[in-house]
Amino acid sequence: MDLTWSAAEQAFRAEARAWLGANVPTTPLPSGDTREGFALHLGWERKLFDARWAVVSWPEAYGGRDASIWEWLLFEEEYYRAGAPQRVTQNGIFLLAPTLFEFGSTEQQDRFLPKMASGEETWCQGWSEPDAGSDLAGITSRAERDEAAGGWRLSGQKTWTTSGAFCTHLFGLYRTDPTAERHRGLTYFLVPLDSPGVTVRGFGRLDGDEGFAEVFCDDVFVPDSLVLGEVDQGWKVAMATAGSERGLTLRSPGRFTATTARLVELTKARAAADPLARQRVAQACIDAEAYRLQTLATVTKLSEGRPAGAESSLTKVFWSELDVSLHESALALLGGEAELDDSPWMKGWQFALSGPIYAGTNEIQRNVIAERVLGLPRK
Amino acid sequence: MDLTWSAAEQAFRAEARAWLGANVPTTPLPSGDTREGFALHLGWERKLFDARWAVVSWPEAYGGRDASIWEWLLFEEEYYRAGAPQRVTQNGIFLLAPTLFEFGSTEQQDRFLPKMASGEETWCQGWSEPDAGSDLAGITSRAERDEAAGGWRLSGQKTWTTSGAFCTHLFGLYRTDPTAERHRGLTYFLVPLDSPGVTVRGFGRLDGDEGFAEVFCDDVFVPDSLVLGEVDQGWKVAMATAGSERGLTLRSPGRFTATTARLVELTKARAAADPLARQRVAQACIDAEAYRLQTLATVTKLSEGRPAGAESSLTKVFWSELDVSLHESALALLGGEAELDDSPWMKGWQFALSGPIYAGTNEIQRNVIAERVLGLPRK
Amino acid sequence: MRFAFTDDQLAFRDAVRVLLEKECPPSTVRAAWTNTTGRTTSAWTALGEMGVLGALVPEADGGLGLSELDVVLLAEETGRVALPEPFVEHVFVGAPLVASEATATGMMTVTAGDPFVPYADTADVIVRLGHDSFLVDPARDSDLTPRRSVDTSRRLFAVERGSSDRDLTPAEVSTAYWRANLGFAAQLVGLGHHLLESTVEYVLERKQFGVPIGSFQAIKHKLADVRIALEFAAPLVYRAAYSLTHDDPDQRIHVGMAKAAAADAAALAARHALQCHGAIGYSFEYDLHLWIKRVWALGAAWGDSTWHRDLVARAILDS
Amino acid sequence: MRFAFTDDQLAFRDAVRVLLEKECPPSTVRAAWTNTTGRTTSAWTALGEMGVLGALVPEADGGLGLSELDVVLLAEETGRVALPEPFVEHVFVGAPLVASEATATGMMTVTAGDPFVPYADTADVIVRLGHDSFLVDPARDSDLTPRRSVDTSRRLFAVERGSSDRDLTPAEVSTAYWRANLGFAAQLVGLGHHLLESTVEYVLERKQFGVPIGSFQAIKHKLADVRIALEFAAPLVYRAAYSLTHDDPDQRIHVGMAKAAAADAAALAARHALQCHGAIGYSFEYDLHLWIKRVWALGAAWGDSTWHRDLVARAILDS
Repeated sequence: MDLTWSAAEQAFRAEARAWLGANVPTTPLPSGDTREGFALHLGWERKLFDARWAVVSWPEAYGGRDASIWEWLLFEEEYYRAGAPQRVTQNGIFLLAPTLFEFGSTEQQDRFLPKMASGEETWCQGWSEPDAGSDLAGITSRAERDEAAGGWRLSGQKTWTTSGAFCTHLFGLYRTDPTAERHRGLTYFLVPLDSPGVTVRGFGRLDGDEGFAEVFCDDVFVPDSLVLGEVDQGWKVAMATAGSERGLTLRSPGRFTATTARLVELTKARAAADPLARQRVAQACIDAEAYRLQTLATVTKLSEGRPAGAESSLTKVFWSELDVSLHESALALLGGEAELDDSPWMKGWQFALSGPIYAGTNEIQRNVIAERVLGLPRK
Repeated sequence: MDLTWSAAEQAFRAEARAWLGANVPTTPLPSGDTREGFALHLGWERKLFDARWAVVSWPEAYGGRDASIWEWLLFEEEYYRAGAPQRVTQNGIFLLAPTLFEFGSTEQQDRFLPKMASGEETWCQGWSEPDAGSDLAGITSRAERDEAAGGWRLSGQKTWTTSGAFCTHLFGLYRTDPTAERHRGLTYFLVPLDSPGVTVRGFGRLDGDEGFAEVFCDDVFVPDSLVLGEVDQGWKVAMATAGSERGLTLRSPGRFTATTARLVELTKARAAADPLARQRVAQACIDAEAYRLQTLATVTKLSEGRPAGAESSLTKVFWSELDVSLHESALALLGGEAELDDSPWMKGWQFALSGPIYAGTNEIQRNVIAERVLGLPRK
Repeated sequence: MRFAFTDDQLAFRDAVRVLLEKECPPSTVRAAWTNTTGRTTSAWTALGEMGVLGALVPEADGGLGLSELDVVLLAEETGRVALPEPFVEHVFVGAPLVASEATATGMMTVTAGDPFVPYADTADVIVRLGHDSFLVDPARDSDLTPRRSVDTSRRLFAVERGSSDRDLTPAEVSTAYWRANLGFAAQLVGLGHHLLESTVEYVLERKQFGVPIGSFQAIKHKLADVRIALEFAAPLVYRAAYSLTHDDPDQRIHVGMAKAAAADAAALAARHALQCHGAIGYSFEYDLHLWIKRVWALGAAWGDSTWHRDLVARAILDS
Repeated sequence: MRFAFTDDQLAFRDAVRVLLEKECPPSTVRAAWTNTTGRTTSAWTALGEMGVLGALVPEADGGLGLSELDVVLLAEETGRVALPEPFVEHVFVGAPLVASEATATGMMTVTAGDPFVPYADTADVIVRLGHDSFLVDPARDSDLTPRRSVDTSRRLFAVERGSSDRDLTPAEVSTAYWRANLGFAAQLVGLGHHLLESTVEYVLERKQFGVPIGSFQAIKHKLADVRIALEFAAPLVYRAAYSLTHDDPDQRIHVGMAKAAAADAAALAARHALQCHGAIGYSFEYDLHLWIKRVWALGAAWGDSTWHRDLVARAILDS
């Protein structure tokens, strides 16, 4: 066991910290879940990209630094520590990209990754449908074969699509084999949202920002070149994304370490002597540290080529409920001012409440833990 | 709404308090879940009976005072307040008696109730079997018809029978129609444990006391006169008992009010200035008061002939988890001394932990609340 | 001993329920998020005509001269429909404090708050409670700084004291506190019941994996816990109303118990309601959040559960 | 950066696991409840022969001269089998404190405790920690008052100070505290894992309503929560071992975090294990309670979670 960073890693961290210190906007950008805010965030993304901080772990060819997973962790820690803007490109970079690297053709990678990294093209996820939430296998959106045109014609409605109203592209699952049941017969498509037949309607999330969208496809043509992975194998491909969404890449410990640090400051300012608040903040630090350490253990396994284990469900439940309790503790400190909408804590609290719901509800995750990790019977 | 007691009720309370003050053993009796302790407790029960405090709500003919349900509540409050011994007769008085009053013949009532009240005959409950715990309908103990002898021959094993090793009689469910399934074809029997063919083996509960027993019946003859209610209707009869076990009669608020008062004293003595302990004890008082008030509301309904509602499941979950948390709070105050076995709190903690398990686990109760109170689908 | 309401009290509750179902459907609550006042106009007028707004005002001053016990169920009903009005502020605090024909009928609206005062811009009289409790001189133009609540229908304002404002007496202040917290506790119980009922409806109709999600034990047990919390919070609220009505020496303890239990039960209802609804409940267009955010606001206003438990602890341990 | 144990450390852990599976089956734990010493004899001897009892004793004094990082997994294993011995007291505290050939081999047993000292009657050397921390003069006959633990195998004693006893230095005291709490934290993780595994086994075989009860979501989610708690407690324990080994300036915080998280996780495991077992687990004849009661005892010994969180809070907020 060695919990020290190498000279190279420390240098990498120092470089990241210096750059972020010099470039992170001093006044926070407006919410990236509004049209104006999204645009402003893209400006920041471009800045990150030009300095090659947008996708540090990617190959240089695609705008990255070939950074190790350790360096990626360090960068994330510094990113949140610096209070840098939310990544409006994250659905592409963190959810789609890993899948593209694993299942995409070289053409697809060359075509999409650079513009994803620069923010020139932005991606949203088209999975949920009005009747397919926790039960994704209930997807009814379909793609019909157009042999003549060499592609597929998509129809159906996706919904609760994060940032859907502001993105240029959607990656989603459509049923290519109407006779197949449940998880079979689905195909993973990359869909330009300016394709004829696509209608996007943004709508508000809990906090009122237009963070959600419905994406309607009405006989939308998508060429074979935009099928990711094999036809009818979409579920397998999608699960790889789900893995990275629930797992390491989307929720780096830096986020919770930073929130915990803000909670510590709030406690010092408001209730440094209140034993109840002291217990809560201590528990917050314990949990955030536990999450960081558990990630280090996972990264150690991965970097040594050992399997990370079926633990992404454990992780997802833990970070999402930690995030909720961090904000709950902060609001408790604010007392009668807690209800004020202009505090970052109330905004963060509402966002935190989505954690136990999206990327597979925590009820589903606990089933998965019981069944796949503990070996309890499915039914 | 009138939360005052009538002069008559106050007089009743005063009389109870005076008698208990004068007669409750000054040094606590040994655990009633040991053979010696059980015997000593029967002495106390006899004393209660002679003063007609054993079964206040019963008819005078059976040793009671025809007390109203309000007066019964007052007596219970005073009983716990005085720190009087646990009632080793409670399985008979609180579980079987209500069923006898509802389903028993006059002969059965005359035969069993007076001796139950005096403690001359003591009763244990024969429901659970090795493979029938939460799922009572899985009962396999059977009773075969003996037309010639005018009765039934019982065989099978009951287990986790509270006080089984010390009681003279068992009330239990046996399958009289082997062809019937699940809840059908069961009959409610009253079984003298000195009947030929009965073997009783006591065994320890969590705290090591011999509070449990296995009761084996091997071709035990029971005459028709000892069938309670109709043959094959045992389930309906038993559910009435379950109702009273989960509902009002077994868990009068006095018990939790008294435990809460002890917790308040412990807090004053050990941590009067610790805000954490203060929050805990305040919550304890809130919960105990809520339980008392909810009982008053239920008793008001009952005394006005209105249905109490399907709330016995709500009540069972609440009091059992309140009891656990009251003891948890006390043990937290004891810190490094919490593990000592000679403290009443450690003993009480272990007993409290049985609350969420017996009389229908709290998981089953929550199902019942969801299905019968909220109307959610069974499957 | 009788722990139940009278038929008259229940009949009054039913009448107000009928009125509110008509005058305050979800569309009205939603409208209050975007209109100029954050209020309903018609529901307030109707409540005034029924006499509800002057329920606690002495008959001599043109009110109904009723007791806390008579109005606690009405507050619960206003919570059930998430009425966007200064109901508790006016009926429980302001109107009895500034008792007059006008306040009794609702011709004049009195609002009150700590730390912020809701609807101070549209009220006729403003009462500010806190470290410094005062009644704003209606003659002066009150200088108000708007603050935005997560429940946008609650138009909050910071109120600066003016030289001509009058101090509230200690008696006025404590009456205001205990009555306000009683009213909010009752509204929280009502809000909790609505959240539970609408979630039960939803999980019965929403199907996943081929069955209603209400058939999953994880959903069942969450909603059972909410039902239990409400079952045992309500009696504390009714008891607090009885204690205030009969000037019970322990009335503060009883109100503290009621507010703490009601706030916790409603918070649990809000949390589980959102989780059981999933992404649909998380959508702004869906009405659920209107109730959830009201719960967040009222749970912390005039003292959160920790504050009230602390109050209870002082009474139990330090006496 | 590498957050994992070395192959040597894992091999040592495996060797001890094999030893304990042989020397400390449940029957041995149960026997310790009723025998004269509360201990195992053979397991202790075997651990001595393997050198484990002197693992932290310097090589110069005949020990293995290993670090906390080398032995933390061994403590976890002793927790897994609920070893009824003063393992942490001797290996983590006593033997390094009274370093000698005899203590390193286990010929002499050193015990330690706060507020009570387990196995003081059968130990050769007694260390008492607390307000007054001292090492009992082995020459005098220590006057011991037996106290009964809910875990009957833990023979506890109140130890009175004698005139010839020697004070522990502040450094000795703090080393003892942090090492002891590290050891108990590791044992609690091991106890928790055993409780989880045996409960999983049980709910797979126990059938009610025609199916294994492990197929009910209420059971699944309880056990999933236990798995999560253990998953995130363990890394804190290993990190604390690393910090003690490398004399990290924050080592006390890290030990406090470890003990608090491990005690809470094990308590959750005990609670859910009992509930999922139902009446069977509640039976004294069934082995489950042997583990449950050990969790209760160790969770509170040498400072409970609240005490340790308080320690963490002081470091975070008051520095």
